Parts: sequence; structure tokens; C-alpha cells
Amino acid sequence: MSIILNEKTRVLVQGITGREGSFWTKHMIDYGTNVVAGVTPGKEGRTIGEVPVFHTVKRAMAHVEVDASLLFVPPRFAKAALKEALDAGIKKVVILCDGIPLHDALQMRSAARLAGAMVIGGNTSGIISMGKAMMGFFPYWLDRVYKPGKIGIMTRSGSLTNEVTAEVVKAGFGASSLIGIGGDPVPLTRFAEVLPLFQSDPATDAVVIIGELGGTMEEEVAEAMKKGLFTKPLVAYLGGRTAPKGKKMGHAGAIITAGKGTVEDKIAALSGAGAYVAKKPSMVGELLKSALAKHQI
Amino acid sequence: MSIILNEKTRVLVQGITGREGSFWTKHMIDYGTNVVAGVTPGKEGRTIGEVPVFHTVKRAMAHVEVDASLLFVPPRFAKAALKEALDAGIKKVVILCDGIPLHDALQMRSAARLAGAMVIGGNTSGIISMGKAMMGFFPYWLDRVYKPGKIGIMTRSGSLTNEVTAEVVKAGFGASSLIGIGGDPVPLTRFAEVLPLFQSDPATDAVVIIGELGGTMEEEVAEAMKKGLFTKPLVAYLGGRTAPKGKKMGHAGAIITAGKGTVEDKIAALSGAGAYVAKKPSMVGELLKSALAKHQI
Amino acid sequence: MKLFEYQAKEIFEGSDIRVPKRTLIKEISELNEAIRQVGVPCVIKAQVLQGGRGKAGLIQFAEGLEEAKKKTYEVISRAKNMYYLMVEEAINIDKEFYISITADPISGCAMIMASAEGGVDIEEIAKTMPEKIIKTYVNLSEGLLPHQAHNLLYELGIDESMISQGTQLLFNLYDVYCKNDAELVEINPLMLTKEGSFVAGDGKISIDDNALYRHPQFSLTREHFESDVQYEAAVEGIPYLQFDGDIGLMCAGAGLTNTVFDLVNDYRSSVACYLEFGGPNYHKAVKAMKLIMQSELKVLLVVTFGTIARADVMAQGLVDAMKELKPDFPIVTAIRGTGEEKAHEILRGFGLEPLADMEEAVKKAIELAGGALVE
Amino acid sequence: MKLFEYQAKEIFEGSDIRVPKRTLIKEISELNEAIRQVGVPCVIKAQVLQGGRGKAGLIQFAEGLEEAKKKTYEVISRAKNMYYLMVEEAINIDKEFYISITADPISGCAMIMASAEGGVDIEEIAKTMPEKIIKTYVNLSEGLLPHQAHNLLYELGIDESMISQGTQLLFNLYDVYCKNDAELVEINPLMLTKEGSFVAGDGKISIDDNALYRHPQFSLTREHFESDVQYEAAVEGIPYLQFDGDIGLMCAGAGLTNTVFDLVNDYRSSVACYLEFGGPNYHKAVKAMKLIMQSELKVLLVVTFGTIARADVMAQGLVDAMKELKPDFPIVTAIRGTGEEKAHEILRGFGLEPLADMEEAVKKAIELAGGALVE
Repeated sequence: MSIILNEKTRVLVQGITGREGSFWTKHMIDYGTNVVAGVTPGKEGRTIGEVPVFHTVKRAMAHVEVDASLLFVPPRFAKAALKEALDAGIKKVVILCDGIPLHDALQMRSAARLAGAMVIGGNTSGIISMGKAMMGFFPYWLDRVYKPGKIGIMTRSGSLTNEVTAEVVKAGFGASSLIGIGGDPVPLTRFAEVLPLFQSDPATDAVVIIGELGGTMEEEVAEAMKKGLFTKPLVAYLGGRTAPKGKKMGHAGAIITAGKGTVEDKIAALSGAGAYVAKKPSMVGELLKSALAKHQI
Repeated sequence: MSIILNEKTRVLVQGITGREGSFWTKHMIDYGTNVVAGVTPGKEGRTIGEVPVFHTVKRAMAHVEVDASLLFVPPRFAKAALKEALDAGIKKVVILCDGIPLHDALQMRSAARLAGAMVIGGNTSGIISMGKAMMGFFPYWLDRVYKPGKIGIMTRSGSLTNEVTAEVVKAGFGASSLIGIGGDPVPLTRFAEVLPLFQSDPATDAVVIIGELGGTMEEEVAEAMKKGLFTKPLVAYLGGRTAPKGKKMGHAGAIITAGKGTVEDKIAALSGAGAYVAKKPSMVGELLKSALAKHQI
Repeated sequence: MKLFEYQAKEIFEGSDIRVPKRTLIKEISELNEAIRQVGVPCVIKAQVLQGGRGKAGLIQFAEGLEEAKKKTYEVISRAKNMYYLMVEEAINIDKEFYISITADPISGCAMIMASAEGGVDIEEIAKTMPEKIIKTYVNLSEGLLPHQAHNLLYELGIDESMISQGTQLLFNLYDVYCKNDAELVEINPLMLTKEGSFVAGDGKISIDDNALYRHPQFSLTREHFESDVQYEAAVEGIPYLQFDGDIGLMCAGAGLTNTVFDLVNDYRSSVACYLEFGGPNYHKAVKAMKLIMQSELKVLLVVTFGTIARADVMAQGLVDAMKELKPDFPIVTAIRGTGEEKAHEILRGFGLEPLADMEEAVKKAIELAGGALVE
Repeated sequence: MKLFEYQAKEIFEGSDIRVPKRTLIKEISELNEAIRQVGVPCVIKAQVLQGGRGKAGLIQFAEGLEEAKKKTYEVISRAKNMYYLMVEEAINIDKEFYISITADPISGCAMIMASAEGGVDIEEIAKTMPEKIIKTYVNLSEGLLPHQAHNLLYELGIDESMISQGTQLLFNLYDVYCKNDAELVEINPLMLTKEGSFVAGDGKISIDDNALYRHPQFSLTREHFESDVQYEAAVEGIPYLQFDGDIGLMCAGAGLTNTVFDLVNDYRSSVACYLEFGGPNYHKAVKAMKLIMQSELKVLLVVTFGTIARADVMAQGLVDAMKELKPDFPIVTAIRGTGEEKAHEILRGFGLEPLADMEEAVKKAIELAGGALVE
């Protein structure tokens, strides 16, 4: 089992003929992903590997059935591409690009909610169901990181994901699904919205969240735990604990504003809700072990 | 029984302090309507009769519960007033004014559907549940027209309603509910959308629709009947049968364009679906009698 | 409010939609100069609001100056109520399309209709080959989206090289639709030139009368109407149509007026004019009578059944109008609704017989007009 | 991109939001003329981007010219990195409000926050009296609706006579938010004058960097940065922050960089600068090194764990930079991810020891910087 994506999920790639799009499409297929079609306006008739390319999503879907779409488009076209996918009735979308304008992101979040679609991203490496399929770019060949197992992972940061997941693997675990919700100030799906999927996934024993300063997503996770909506063990690592107030720390979403978003607050909320908070990545493995042990008693 | 509105329905009046608004509010109360509050920005604290006035719908609803809103506002403010009602969660709205800009009406229709609300109008006298309550302006004191009974009436035309309903009463019947959907090219609720309410209303034995040239609403009624969604006897009178093509006949909605909207087409569709079509108002009563008689056999 | 072709093309130009070179002339003496500006071959086009100008011989092609003169005379002789002629360059056409934007009342969206069968009567295509019309629905809050334009253009079979220009055209046309509160914008034919440009061969724009207050740049002028009386009625806000029959209708309420219209026709009589003085106009009986009296009619038929439009106010207005204007035709009334007792009193006081039944009134009017009651 | 008060007020003025009379001066010699224009009493305001200017003594009130001079000297002496001073008329204030518009990431709406407790620190109010902040959510596709403005203003306790002006102000401010792709627009205080006008006492606007391509009128200039090196980094598109500690960070990936930042602080050492050269910048090692070398640092710490940002490319870049720029500080590396074997080879070939563990690298760097490892 895995959440959102598995080896049967029929994946469409919007922006498939671009350099990154075509490169990673081949890797996704190599990993086992069922990529059924691609879209680039003006490029209908071409193929990427054996994947047929169409002018528009509608035209692709007249030929193949599609369950999910992956957007390999530049940030300024992300809103239009998402609306195209939603209009075509696609209910799962992953958006990778970094740099989506804030006002576009707000409208995208609105549109996704209205359509009842799960839209992951932007500013993410994507999602991967270990050993089965991926939508995005993950160095799955690094087997000290990308190892199947029973730990669900959610992350706001691509670079930190490799670092933390390596610790999970080092402790003898592997991952069920890894969901990169992205580092933008307006993630189109939030931690607390993915959590129920992990809760009901029998292949997930515990969840690791990789958070950081800024926003209120970690607090929402704590809220969900307090309400009993998530009852499996949860380990969190949060970057930017010592970051100064008011500075954007790399990610646009990683900023403390209006007194909100300090890692202290997040740690307090999560600990108060029964989560285990790692002070540094190397503690994640040990915490997972003891969390799972306690949970079994 | 009656549809949409009864004597318990808590009615809000937006634009209550205007000349028409205050005049007809008193008549509505006189008729039995449960008018609980009114809204006019800047007029909070006043009363119309005993009805308290508030600045905004939100403020009114902080004091009283509301089931339905009646808009007595000029056409250029109709869109804003409707959005205010919908935002406040009101699911039944009647809009009386004539002259709503077409593009506003389109957006209002979209907004109403999105909110899952039944919005009746514009360009209508409103709705009346005979002997119980009314939202709008009806000369209920004319008892040769406004008589309770078991015939549901839907109409695109105010003036013709009195004429046709008088014929229904003359034939020994009365009305259960009378729904004026209005004469605009974009009625916010369409005949076929009201029909299911009459179908499931035990107090309605048959329905009379008062249609006219233009649009496709009568054809949609025929369609619904063919699909078995409406099975009670239906009598229709349609004005403008001899109207020349391409001329607006009074109502903005009453125009034959793009080859659509001729009364001939409507008559053919309705007759084909088993409805009884009266050639003139004076035939409606007799047709109702024979339709009900046939239906009982 | 319907705009003339020349007005539509000005709006198109202002929204970066290409239109042919053209000049507007008022009389034949300006033709030479016009042709000097647009060149030959050219097209002579009557600026009138009626549809089917091509079939009616109101659009004529000319190879050179002499032919143009001849054709201009032809158009002038055929056109009624024409204020301007357009002299337009002839375009080197590769293909013609149809495109329009109207309102879809069911979805609450704007509806773009397009067809690769351009230049011909779209209503004909809608009836005979509906599958050749491509429809795209645009939510006004969202606006036209790029993929909608792409899907439409690819489905029309537009060549890849023209997709980008076509997309821009659609956005520009949608912009014209929204910015002007249009009921209709239409380009038929939309010409694809041999040189690879989309050019609007014709232009129809109809502005929503209810939204004219947001667009003070548009005003109804005499040119928009077939007669002075129709113009006068429009300025007054009174719905008024002119026909050439016997019975003048002065009724309150659009639906009721249409019904009386049908009854008159059903009984094989005919309508002289259609005046609807219900709603906000119910106190305008005198003004209405002034308009009516400009028509030729044998009998005036007044039918009302009002609520807000009070019967007594309308009856008094009618009596006042008769006193002031002294019409020389007989008047039949069926004035009912709020205040009807008082109304009937007023009418009787002035020697008019107040009828209570619409059909009876229609029959009486036809009888007075000398028509036969054949159903 | 944060705008200065004077820029925000220009934008406000262009959107019909009233602002006080004001003049911008660059030096004290222009003060006389400025005061002649705005009158006395007046306010002297440092045009710097830092918050809390009032508390920092960077905004000063003056009754007359002499006092204004004295206050101007005071402000100049206190301000760092200041390019302009604003001389502004003093407003006759009846009441002060707070108003701002930002993004609400949960609803996907714009969020208007308003409070009748204007002129003070809104973060303080948010913490201590959250009930005094009124929030209104605006769907961007719908825009601000009149009833939303009315509800907000009535709830603020605005007098009936000011509702209409207040509504217009909200619409104008919302317009500024949308038209400029703003992250934040804020007026604090929004002054209600004794004469009955709303006037923007201050103005904060922050433009979304990701949307700057839609707004070529805004460009980052040297004035927006505390130092030359921060300006240079911004022009290059490299996230860069300056601190005054010992260890320079040159890491790939924002999350990873923040983690290294925490580890350095946890081990009681300190960060000299924060440079993030992941994502599109991973091949810019030489440029990154040039920026880094403008800081004072004892050790450079390079940590990466990349996917698209290939380890070998970054390692080679680092080696190239060292060859070209010959930095005089020791360098500790933990370069991992795609291409890491080749990366380690490259580093070893240049005499650098490639570490594989982040924490180990941090400890090593601190040791080289001469710091103690106290956790």
C-alpha cells in the first residue's frame, strides 16, 4: 500500500517535452511509474520514450485515461496548467516548480479546494511511493535514502529530506510514501490534509514530518493529533530553530511574521500533542524506535 | 403544504427602507409572512412596522435566524446584495428588480449554483404560497386570482400571471404555490429546477406554466417530463406565438435568436412530452379539468 | 443596443483585433477619396443594422473605381434608413471561420461558439450541422483560460503556426465581450488571409441595455431606429414596436401584451403597433398616446391587469391623454387589477365602456376595426 | 521586495488613498525648502526599511523650523544605511486605526486585518488582545465585496458619516494589494482626522519577489540592502544573509542550510554568513565564493545533499573557486547526493577531505574555528 500514488496510477506529465520534464519522465518510468501521456502545446505527435505527447490535457484524455498529473512547467504557467488539469477532472496533481507568484498560489489553492482535488506543491521534489512509483525528481538510486518500509514521510524541504530520510534508513526503517508538500508560503496541500491518508494507510506504522520555521502547518498537525484524527506515532524535525526573526531563511515560506511561525511554538504544540520532536536529524532514528516501542505497549 | 415558502419561513428583506420595500413589507406581513428583519446600510436601529432594520445581513443574522431573503434593491446593486445573502449562508433568495445587467446575472447564476442556493428572479413579482405567505408583490386582495388550491403555477411574466391564474380560479381551482421565475434572459432559477419541488409536494395536483417566446426553459420542462422526473398533469400557456423573429417582445428574455426560442418549438416539445398546451389563457381552465380527469383514470 | 459594423470594428481595433482598411462615407462624392485610401479591389458595405446584408445586396464587391461607383449606387438604392456606407479593402482570403461570444443562461457562463464553416448563416449551420459548431464555456469570474483557447483552436483545425495568433484573438474578443457588457460579439467571417493573419471581415456587437449606465460612451441615436417614433419611444424607455396592421396595442406588462398580440393575429386581424406601458411606465399614458398617435391605426386596444401598475392611475392617464390629444380612433379597454373599481368609474365617467375580459376586448376592437372574427 | 514608506505613499496616492503632504530630502540643506512646502508643525521620518522606527527615534515631531533642524540631525545620526528623509505635515488626528492585507494560506484568500487600536505594534495586539483584530477574507476571483467592507467598518465602530469614505478606502487598498502582487500592504496608523478624512499615516508595501516579472516598475536597488554584498547576492539571485559570527555557510537547499545554521548555534559557535546555492544556483560556486569572501569568517562550511543539484558539479565548482580566488580560510565539506562518488574524488584530488556526515562536518568546522563544542 501507499498513499496518493502507486504503480497503477495513470500519470500525465504536463510540460513533458522540456529538458527537466523529459529527463525525469524517463527516470519515473525507470522507477516503475505508469506514465501514460504527456502534454506540451504544439508538440502533439511526438513521443518521450514511448509516452505520446498531446497539445492539451483534454486531447490527451480523449486518448488515454488519467488519474494524476505532474506539472513540469515554469512557475509563471503553473496556475494555467493547474486549471487545465482541474478542468479536465483530474483530482491529483503534483506541481514541482519553485517561484509561483503568491497571488497565483492563493487562486490555485482556492481552485483546488473548489474542485475537491489534492494538489501537492509547488516548490517540491514531488511524491514517491517507495519501490513503486514517483511523481517528481528523487535520487532513488541512493539506496541509503530511498528504501521501502513502513514510515510515512512529509516534508517542506527537498534538501533536508535526503538528510533526514537517510537517518530513518540508518535506524533500520524504510519509507512507505514520501510526500514533499513544498517550501512555499502557500503550499497547495498542507501537512494536516495529508495526515488522514497516512492514518488510514495500513502500510504506514509511523510518520516523520520534516518542517521548518514559518507558517502554521506544524501547529495544525498538533491540532489534528489532539483531536484524535491521527493516532500513530509521529516524529518531527524542524529546521530554523535558531533563525532570527523577520528574515527569509531560503524558502519563501520560511519566515517568522506577525509573531507567528517560530520553531519554539511549533515544538511546544507538537510535544503537547504527543509527538516526538528531534532536535537534530541524527536523533530522528532513535526517536522513531522509542516511539514505535512505546506505541506497541 | 407549499414549496420554498410557508408561514413559518423566516424572511429577511434587503432594501427594506426603500419606498417599495417598506410598502410591500407591510403587505407581506399582512398576508401572513414571517418577516423577521430588514437590511439597509446606514439604517440600523429603525423599524418598518415592527421589523428591525440592520446595516448588513451579517449583523441582522447575529440577532435573528433567517431562512430566506427577499431583495428589494435596484438592479445595479442586485449582484452585491445576492452575494451578501449567499455569503451569510442564506439558501433561498428572491430578487424582484427588473433590469439586472446580463453579465451580472451570469455571475449571479454561477454564484447561486456554487452556493447550492435557490435564487428566484430577477424581473419577477416574486413567489406566493397561497393563504400563507408571499415574498414579492402580489395583489392578494383580488380573490378572483389569489385563491388557495392545489394547482402549482410557474410563470415568466407578472402581468400574464393575473390573467392566467384568474382562469384557473374561474374553472373552480386554486393555487398551491405560485413561483414567478421572471422575464429575464438569465433567470436565476429555471422552470425545470422548480419542477421537482412541485412533483414532491403533496399539496400540488397539477402544474400550470406560463411561458413565452425566447430561451429554452419550456423545452427543458418537456425534457424533464420525458425523463419521468415530472409525472403530474401539466398545462402550459405560452405568449408570443405569433411574434416576429429577432424582435425583443417586451421582456429582454422574450426574443427569438439563433433559431432558438420560437413558441412553435416549445409547443411541439411540450405536447410531445404529454403536456397540455392552451392556445389562449381562457383555455387553461378547461385543459386543467380534462388533464386532471384523464390523470385519475 | 446593436452597434453598426463600423462601430464594432472601431472597438475591435481598440482591442488589437485586426480589421481591414476602411473608410466611412456619407455620400457618393466621397467615394473617390475613400478608394484612394483603401485601394482596389474593394467592398462597398451598407451600414445598416439588419442581418443578411449579403443576400439583400447591401454588400458589393468592386474591382475598380468605375465598378465601385456603380455598386455604390446599387447599395444606396436598396438600403433603407442608411446613414453611412463603408468602403473597405478586399482581403486575400485563405479560409473563413465563424466566431461569437454570447451568454449561456443555463451554466451562467459566457459561451464562445466557433466554426470552420465561416461566412455563411450560422443559424443554418446550427440547425443542419450542429456538430460543426464548437462551444466553449467561460466562467466570468475565472475569465478565458489558455487551455480553453488552445482546445478550441486545435479542434477548429487551425494550423500550428496560427495557434498563438488565434489564442491572442480569442483573448482580445473575450475582452471586448466583457469590457462592453456585450450580449453578443460576433466575427463572421473571421478571415484567415493568405499572408497568415486573422482579420475580422465583419463585426457585430450588441450591448446589454441594462448595463448601458456603465458605458456612457454608447448612446442610442436616431440611426439605430427605423423611424422617429421608435427612437422617441426608446428615449422615453417605453418598449415600442411598429407594424403595419389595424389595431394599436397599449398594454401593461410584456407577457400580457404578447398575449393580446397573439389573440389579434389569431382572430385574423393585425397589429399596428405594440406599446408596453407597464412597470415603471404605467403613469406615462399621455406620452404613450402621443407615440401611438404617430402610427396609423383603426382602433386602440388597452389591456392591463396590474399590481403595482395601478388600474386607476392608468385609467386616469388614458382619460387625460384623450382630453389633451383628442385621438380620432375608437378606444377599447380592459383595465383590471389593483384599483380596478375606481378605474372603471373613471372610464365610465368619460364615456368609455370598461370591459373586464381580455378576449372580449380583443374581439370588440377587431369588430370596430372592421375585421372579421375568423379563428 | 519591501518598499520604502515614500514609495508606498506614492502608490497610495496613485490609488486615491489620501496621504499627508510631504517632501523627500537627501540632506539638511534641503530642509528649509521642504518645510516651506509642507508647513509646520511637521514630522521628520527616516526612510529606512527596518520596523519600529518610532521606538528607534527615527521618526520625530517638530513644532517649528529650529526644532525641525535639531530633530533632523538626531534622525541622521541614528539612522544606518539611509538614503532619504521625509518631511511630512503633521496631521490633526481624531482617531487611529490599523489596517493591512496579507495572504491567508489556509483559505487561499486575501486577508484584511483591521483594528481600532491603531498606531501601536499590531503583533503585540495579536498576542495580547486578538479579539481586537477584525479579519475579513477575500476570494481573489470574486474581489472585495461591498458588504465585506461594510461589516468590517461597522465592526470597527466607524461613524455612519465615514462609512462611505471608509468603503472606498478599503476598495482602493485592496486594489493596491492586487495590482502590485503584494505580500503585504499595511497602513499603521490609518488616521481619521478631526476634519473627517481617512489619511494614511504610514505605508508598508512588500511586493512578491516571484511576481516581480509582472511589475517591471519595481527594481531592487542598493538602497534596499544593508550592504554591498547582500545587494550583489540578490542581483545574482542567491539567497544570502549576513551575521557576525565565525563560520560561513555555503549550503545547497534552504532546509539543509537552516539545519546547519541551527547545529552551528547549538554547538555554541556562530554563523558569519548564510549562503544558499542549491536549486538553480548549484553551478554558481565561483560566484558564491566571491560573495562569501567579502565576509569575515574563520571557516567555510559546505554542506549539500542534492538531487538535481549534482554533487560533482558543486565539488568541481568549489575547487575551481579555490583555484581562482585562493581563499585564506579552511574549508570543510559534506557534499552528498547525486554524483557523490565523483564529487569526493574531485575533492580528494584537490586535497580536501570529503566528509559524509553533516554533524561531523559542523563539529569539524567549529573545531577549526577555535570554538568549543558545548551542547
